[in-house]
Amino acid sequence: MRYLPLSEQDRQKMLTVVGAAQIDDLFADVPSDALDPEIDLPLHAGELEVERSLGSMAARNRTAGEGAFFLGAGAYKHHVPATVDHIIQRSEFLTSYTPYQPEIAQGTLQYLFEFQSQVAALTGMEVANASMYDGSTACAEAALMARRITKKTRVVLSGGLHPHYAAVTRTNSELVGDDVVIADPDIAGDEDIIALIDDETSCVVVQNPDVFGHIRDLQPIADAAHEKGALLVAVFTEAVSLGAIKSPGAMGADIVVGEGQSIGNALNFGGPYVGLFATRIKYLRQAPGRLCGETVDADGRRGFVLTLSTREQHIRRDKATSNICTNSGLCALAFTVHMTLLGEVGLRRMATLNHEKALKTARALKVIPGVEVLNKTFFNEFTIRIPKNSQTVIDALADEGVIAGAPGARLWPDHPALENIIIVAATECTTDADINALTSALTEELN
Amino acid sequence: MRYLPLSEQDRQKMLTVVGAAQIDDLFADVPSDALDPEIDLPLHAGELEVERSLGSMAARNRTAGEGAFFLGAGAYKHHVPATVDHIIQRSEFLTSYTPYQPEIAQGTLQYLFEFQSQVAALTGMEVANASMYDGSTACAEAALMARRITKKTRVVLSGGLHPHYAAVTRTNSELVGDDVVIADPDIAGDEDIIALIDDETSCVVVQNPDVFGHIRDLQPIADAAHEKGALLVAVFTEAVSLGAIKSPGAMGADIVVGEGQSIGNALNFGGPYVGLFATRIKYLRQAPGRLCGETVDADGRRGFVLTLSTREQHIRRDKATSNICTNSGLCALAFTVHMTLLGEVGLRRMATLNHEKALKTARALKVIPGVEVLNKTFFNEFTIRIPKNSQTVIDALADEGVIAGAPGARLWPDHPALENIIIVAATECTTDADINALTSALTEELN
Amino acid sequence: MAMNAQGRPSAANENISTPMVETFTGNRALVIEESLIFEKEAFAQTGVDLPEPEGLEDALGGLERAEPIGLPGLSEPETMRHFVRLSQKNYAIDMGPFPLGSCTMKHNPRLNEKMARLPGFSDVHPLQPTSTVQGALQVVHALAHWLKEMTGMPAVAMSPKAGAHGELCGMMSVRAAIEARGESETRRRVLAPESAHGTNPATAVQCGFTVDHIPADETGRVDLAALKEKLGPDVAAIMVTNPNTCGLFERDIRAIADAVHEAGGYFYCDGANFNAIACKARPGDLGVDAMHINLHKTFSTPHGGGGPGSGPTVLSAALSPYAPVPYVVERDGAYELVERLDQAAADGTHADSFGRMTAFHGQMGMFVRALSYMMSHGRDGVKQAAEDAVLNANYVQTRLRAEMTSTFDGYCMHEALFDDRFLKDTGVETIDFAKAMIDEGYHPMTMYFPLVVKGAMLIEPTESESKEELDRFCDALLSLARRAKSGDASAFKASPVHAPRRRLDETGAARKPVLRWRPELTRAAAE
Amino acid sequence: MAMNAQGRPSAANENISTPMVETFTGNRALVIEESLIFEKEAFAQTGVDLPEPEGLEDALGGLERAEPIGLPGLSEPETMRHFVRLSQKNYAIDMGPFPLGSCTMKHNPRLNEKMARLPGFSDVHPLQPTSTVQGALQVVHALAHWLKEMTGMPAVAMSPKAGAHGELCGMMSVRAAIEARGESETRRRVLAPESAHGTNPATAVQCGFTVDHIPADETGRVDLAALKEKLGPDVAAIMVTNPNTCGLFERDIRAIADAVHEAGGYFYCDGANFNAIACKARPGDLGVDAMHINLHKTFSTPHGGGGPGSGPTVLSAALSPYAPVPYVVERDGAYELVERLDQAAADGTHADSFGRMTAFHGQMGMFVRALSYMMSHGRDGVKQAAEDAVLNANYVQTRLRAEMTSTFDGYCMHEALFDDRFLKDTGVETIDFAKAMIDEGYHPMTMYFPLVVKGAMLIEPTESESKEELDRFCDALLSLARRAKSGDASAFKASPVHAPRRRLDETGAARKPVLRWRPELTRAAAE
Ligand SMILES: Cc1ncc(COP(=O)(O)O)c(C=O)c1O
Ligand SMILES: Cc1ncc(COP(=O)(O)O)c(C=O)c1O
Repeated sequence: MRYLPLSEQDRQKMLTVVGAAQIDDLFADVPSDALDPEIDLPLHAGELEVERSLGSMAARNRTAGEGAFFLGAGAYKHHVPATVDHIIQRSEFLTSYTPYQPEIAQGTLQYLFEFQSQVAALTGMEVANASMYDGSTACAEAALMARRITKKTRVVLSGGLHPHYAAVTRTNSELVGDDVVIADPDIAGDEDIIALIDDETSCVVVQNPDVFGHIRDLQPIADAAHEKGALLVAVFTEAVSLGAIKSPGAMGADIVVGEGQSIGNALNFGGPYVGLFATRIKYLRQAPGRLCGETVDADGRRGFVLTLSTREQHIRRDKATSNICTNSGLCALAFTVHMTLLGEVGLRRMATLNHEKALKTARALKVIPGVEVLNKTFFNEFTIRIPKNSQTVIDALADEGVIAGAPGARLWPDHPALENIIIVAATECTTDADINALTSALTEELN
Repeated sequence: MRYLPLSEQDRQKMLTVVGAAQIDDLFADVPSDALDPEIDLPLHAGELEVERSLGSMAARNRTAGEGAFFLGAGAYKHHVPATVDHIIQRSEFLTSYTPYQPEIAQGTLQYLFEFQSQVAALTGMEVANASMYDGSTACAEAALMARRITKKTRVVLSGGLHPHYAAVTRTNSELVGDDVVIADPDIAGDEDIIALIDDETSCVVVQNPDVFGHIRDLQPIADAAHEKGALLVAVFTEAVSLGAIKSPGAMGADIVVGEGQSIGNALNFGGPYVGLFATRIKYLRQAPGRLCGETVDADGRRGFVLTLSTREQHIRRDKATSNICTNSGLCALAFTVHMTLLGEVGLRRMATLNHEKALKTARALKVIPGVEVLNKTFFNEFTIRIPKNSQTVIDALADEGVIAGAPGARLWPDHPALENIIIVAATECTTDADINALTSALTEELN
Repeated sequence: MAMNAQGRPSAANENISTPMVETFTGNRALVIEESLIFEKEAFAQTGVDLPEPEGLEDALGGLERAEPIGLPGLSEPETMRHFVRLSQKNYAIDMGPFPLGSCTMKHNPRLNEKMARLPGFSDVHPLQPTSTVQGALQVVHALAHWLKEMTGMPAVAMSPKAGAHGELCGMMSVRAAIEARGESETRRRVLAPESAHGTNPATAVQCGFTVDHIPADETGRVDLAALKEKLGPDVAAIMVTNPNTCGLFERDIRAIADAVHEAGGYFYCDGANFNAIACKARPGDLGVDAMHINLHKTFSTPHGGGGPGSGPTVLSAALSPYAPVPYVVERDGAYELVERLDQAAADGTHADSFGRMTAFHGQMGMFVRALSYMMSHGRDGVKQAAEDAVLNANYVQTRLRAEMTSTFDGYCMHEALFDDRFLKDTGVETIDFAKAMIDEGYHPMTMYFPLVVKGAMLIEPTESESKEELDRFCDALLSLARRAKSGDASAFKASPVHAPRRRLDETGAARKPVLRWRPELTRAAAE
Repeated sequence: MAMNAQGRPSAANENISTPMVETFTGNRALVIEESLIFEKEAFAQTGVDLPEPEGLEDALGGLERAEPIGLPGLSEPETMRHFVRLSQKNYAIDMGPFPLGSCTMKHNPRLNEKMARLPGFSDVHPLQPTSTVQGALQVVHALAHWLKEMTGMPAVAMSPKAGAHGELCGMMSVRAAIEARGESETRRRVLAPESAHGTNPATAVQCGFTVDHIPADETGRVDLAALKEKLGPDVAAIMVTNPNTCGLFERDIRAIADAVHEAGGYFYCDGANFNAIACKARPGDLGVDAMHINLHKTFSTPHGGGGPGSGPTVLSAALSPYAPVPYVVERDGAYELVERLDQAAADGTHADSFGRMTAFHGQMGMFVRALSYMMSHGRDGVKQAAEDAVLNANYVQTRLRAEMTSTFDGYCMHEALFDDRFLKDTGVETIDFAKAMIDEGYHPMTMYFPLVVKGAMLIEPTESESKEELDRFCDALLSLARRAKSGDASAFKASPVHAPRRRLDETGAARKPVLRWRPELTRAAAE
């Protein structure tokens, strides 16, 4: 077997050295009737065979790059420079472990330090950690962190928070006995979340732009929350938006979490992605996840190490701020490389292009009879209402080769009111031809 | 522009340092009327745009992996392990120069030493060089080398030598005044090349398996050549065949040249490929191309260097054995990595699989009415005769999605006798389904 | 006080100057110093070419980002060089043994990377209509099948993002099951050995449980009698790693399972060490109720310098009703994605799902890699790999016992546990020994874990090491052990000297944390 | 006597022992020693899994290979490690400046690699029916168009495999043209400056010509008057590099061209240095008859440790009839491949083709990369690149003149030429200075070339270097120059000390050549 270096002779020699007659002597502690069970799975196969069967599965999927594609709602189709994928495949990054031996892990540690610095700058916060699994789990961790800080047990979630994020946060917070309030989705973008904040509230969680695409001013919410001794957790699912929209830090957020997939990472059918987590220094010791810090070596040269690990499970065990161990290191590298290529100049331009593509798409859609664009404000994603069930229409358009967006019927199964909405996203990859394909297919479908 | 690090400020600062008012001061020696001409070409474009236009060109080609494919005749569709392509893309290999500074080029030098060792073993020769452009130019260099060694000026080429190889060899040998004799192609495989060798003959060039697939015993030819003071140049276009067939070295060849593409390298529409060149130690100093040799460093540790460069153009200039400078380094690396994975065990099995696929294909074809298989012996390639013009049939089958082989009409435009033959190749990538597709399409076409 | 990753202080106070020849640049030939991207004065550059915007009127509602962000941009060549230089300061599996006990650093096949990058997998959105992603769902379903077959468990939750997330999934299922039994108020205690990985207690607490310890016997295994003592109506579950973190198989595993079940609790098995028994023994045959599988350990997906991972969690019949959404079901050749609780309830397989653990459907990119590995190895290869992993560990254990003190007698499973008794009175500590290994060209083993063993050194070679490589490795460690005993402690204290950096001041790093490039400068530079 | 690549002896006799701390393994942390694949006793292993053969009766005619071959096989993890370890002993552009004059080591964009690996390009056979490879032919045609536009030449031969092969193509065309004029017996002499690259005279001889020298003037350029003296009815062509190998533009290029044409000869221009003038000036406007273009220099295809390259050769109207087959023509949207001389004759564009230079159609893989680069840069980017390359070279020249002696006054083009006068009486030679650069983290410049300059150091930074990088580079060289003058010769003689190897004994290597792993052992091991 190509992955196994030991030859039969090697095995025999080694068994002799360890003083075993046969390999199963080493498995003597396993209940004998449980040893070597019949397993109904195929035998080994060569590369060519594996490539053929996985290739045929891959061929059964419609790719985002294949044609008109307007699906976002938490994951976005962006162009990732070839340099990014090349660098993350370097053996020294790809096949190394968590940088626990800093003398021979400065490569990983320095990019984590750069990643933390980029995320802090992007979110307008003071510090960021070395990544979480994804935006949704980062959101859940933020609520738990707010609980530890405020010692309060009521979590208020905006109705504009991505329903998956809301579900994950609820699952986790209820486990520790919090009560979780989720505001009704307000597709018009006039949600009054402030009204839900009370003295028991540990945090209010608001996404911006919200899942419907509306851009929100977080400052009033932050002020209201702080007044009640609650924290504002700001969430984003489209990192590119931060190149165009005022940072959550500048609008008073205490914890900022979001999905970093848009920068450097492919769609990957939902994962792996990279959770961004930033906060204020005063809350640092309650933050989950790894942190990389600057220091010096025995010769006084600058270097980097994982630090403040007394917050973490491997040191603090049942007192840890989170159980997270493995995070999204390599996705964070992809983020850092892409962001390094972009820089502020490139990010801002990319954001502008995304916004303009969305403006054009909205403009083209709103003239279609029966289609209503619900947003006054948006970045690269907005919501339309149609006279039919959104899932039905989405499926019909998919058969025409057009992926029109995210159907409300799928994201909010228990909100009939949202049955007929579609969340439409555009990015720098969207072409005029794509927009035409969408509009004509939708027009077709609606009359 | 993403590839250019200098900013406008940098340029200004630097112009000041060099004492120039503007950039064109540095181009003062260029005739002013010739400076900055109007050039009718597009402006720069982003990655996304370039990917789209090159992607659309790529989409216009039918790939070998896409379906039934039986084309060989000098280039072969084999499976290359993913490890190979990963390694040759490592920055340290991909973006380094010819290893002229051995202290910081041991990586390149050691694999070249391993490559030379592998090629020598594979061909059954004493020494091999660090690669040539491809098999055809290696063949031409071999004839020139034979001329230098024998001081004779008549080159005899077998009719079973790939017509491109023959053409390239003739072009080069005639330039230095040799007369070049090309035997008539003998599709039955009974060529009597020995009759053409005379006292003026510097070398006789024989391909094995020959272009029609026939396997030849080179020993009698070697003996006859040596008797007349000529050298035997043995040629192969399918390196995998050496895993099954007696080595040219064992059959008396003096110089062995061949195409190494089959091991580690993709089809690439004809290039880059890697020319293999091996010979006997006594002829070494007449050999073209780079040689890597073992030595020690100042601490006595083993290391490798380019050596015997007194044969080469950069030292010997107009007395050099060849003008070759850049060779096929990275393709040689691909060859070495793939061969390292295969090893003798894997190469022999791969060869057996290739042979068996060809046996099955031949067996399936010969029962088709009108089809005649011309080979008594073959490795993974053989020749059939059909009652129609081969090019016409090949084109017709291509429209059916079947690439049936190499048409005699294309390879030997001036040999009407070969108009109706097709050279059919099979490899480990050939499936039973492919064979069925070929036979049914051909049956169809022929009645 | 700051701790290093294995819970031991590491201050760089031994200021022994290096004997290195100094250079003007600070570079040492191929070891090239590299500044931070923020220090390159490149706040006005970019390494991407994007088309000119058209200048349309925006719809940002007056909330556009006016203030500078402070993100440096580098041209493509500079970017490439920056990260290549950084990478060259790392050690990696592709360079040599990475014998971190409990981490299973095995070979990462590049075929997996190639497959995961097929556009059909990488360029697919999780919310596409299921009719357009049948192949993707097929991968999830196929991998689930392999995992269930190998573990002999009836169900598997695919969405957990890593091992710890899988633990969360398993313990959430336990919590849900207990709630369904109406015992959520009473069953609050979870038992775990002190040797357990930190994620176990952390996970239990995150699920609202309290943690109590299971004592170990002198053979390094769970003390069955003592465990029974601890069991009671308030015990929700036990969390036991098997093979355990001492590299030993829990002989009494079935008795343990029976005892827990008798007491009305569940058996969570930490599957991080599954590599030792994959296709050799099935947790399903041993009484396990839930177990996470680290695809990034047992099934060869790369660790990537800390992630991403993937932690599918197999569940027993008792827990499977509570599995999270979403999950994939196959109905006559077509694959469906069950995302809604009402669907799940109707569908029946996971009728009382505890809900959602993450957005979307899990680590698809890792699923493809793991499936590619499993198909390549097959059941025979996976079994052979387990045997080779155990053989390699025992070979190393046997050879190193010549100079080093191994904590327990007899055979080990996939990892060999040593302690620092052989360093007694040498002045050399476990950490010094480990750092000296770095100069010899090796990544250290896991140190100071499990916590129950003083100066622990946990060595897991995995099946990816050749005998030749293991012999070189053992020779090096034996030489170091002899040197330590010969009283050359200062050399150990000074090590490493050949690495890109010598020992780093972790204590100082934690005392005054500097966690990002100086923001004031960022802002200044950006303005 | 053995020479190093730049024509200077390099024996490792200065046996100054390294001050390095010794290790048991010989490794130095991340610098890991690696044996030859042949030394791993792996003649019975393989790293590929192939299906079982069926055991059919063979058709090899009794010539099967019975004797052992002697090829070692390694498992995939061992193979990966072997080559990764080797790679880490190399310097590369992606690590830092690679200032080899005349080699144009510029950034190699990864987009090019990605495009070249599209199956539509990489998995296509050269002999497929042209109807199935229209996109591939389109690439060849499009690249040819870019090259003709940029050079202002009417024709281009695409098949040459590298620069030297392109020279061959150009000089073969010259030879064919002369034959067509019936002067092949009389016109046998080719003129080239002594500063020419070795491939120029070697090529001329390979085309059956003799070589005679063109004298240079004191400004480092062709001495026009002296050239005219040398011209005559026996002169077939001149071969002049422009910008020349001293990094200077041949001011009199048009006068040179006119003189040669008057004498009935042709002007071959070596285009290796085209990067300095691409989109700034066109050879077609300067009287050139033939010029090769190294795509692996000017157009960013990687050097790959020595190749592969690609050397398309542009031809004037006078030479284009003799261009080699095959070539691509477009007829109303469809691309055709002209492979046959009779087709060419009929087709007219290359009516008297001298024939074929290589199997198939040239370096397609390099064509895709070069086209990807050109499309990315566009005419504006290519021009800016030329300007930046020249600016960078002049910046380095100006800064280094502070301590080093540059051979000619005034501005240079894309490369700056220095000599060893500044090292006079220091005991330090050019090669010692270069080796000291290695310890500082830099690849040396081209040494001892061009041959006309004593102790030449030819520095070509290319446009890929940032000012920051150039400043560090200059600071390092200036420091070294000062150290050399301060009389610290022994340090230079001992260098490099930080590289994977110290100076190697090239003389010994050539005296007793060992060019492969010991065959007797191979055979023994294999048996
Ligand atoms: C025994 C054990 N359990 C759990 C984990 C946590 O797994 P992960 O890091 O994938 O979250 C690990 C990994 O370090 C481990 O070794
Ligand atoms: C001036 C000059 N001419 C010709 C060549 C030969 O080009 P190649 O190495 O591509 O054959 C080179 C490359 O070294 C060169 O520098």
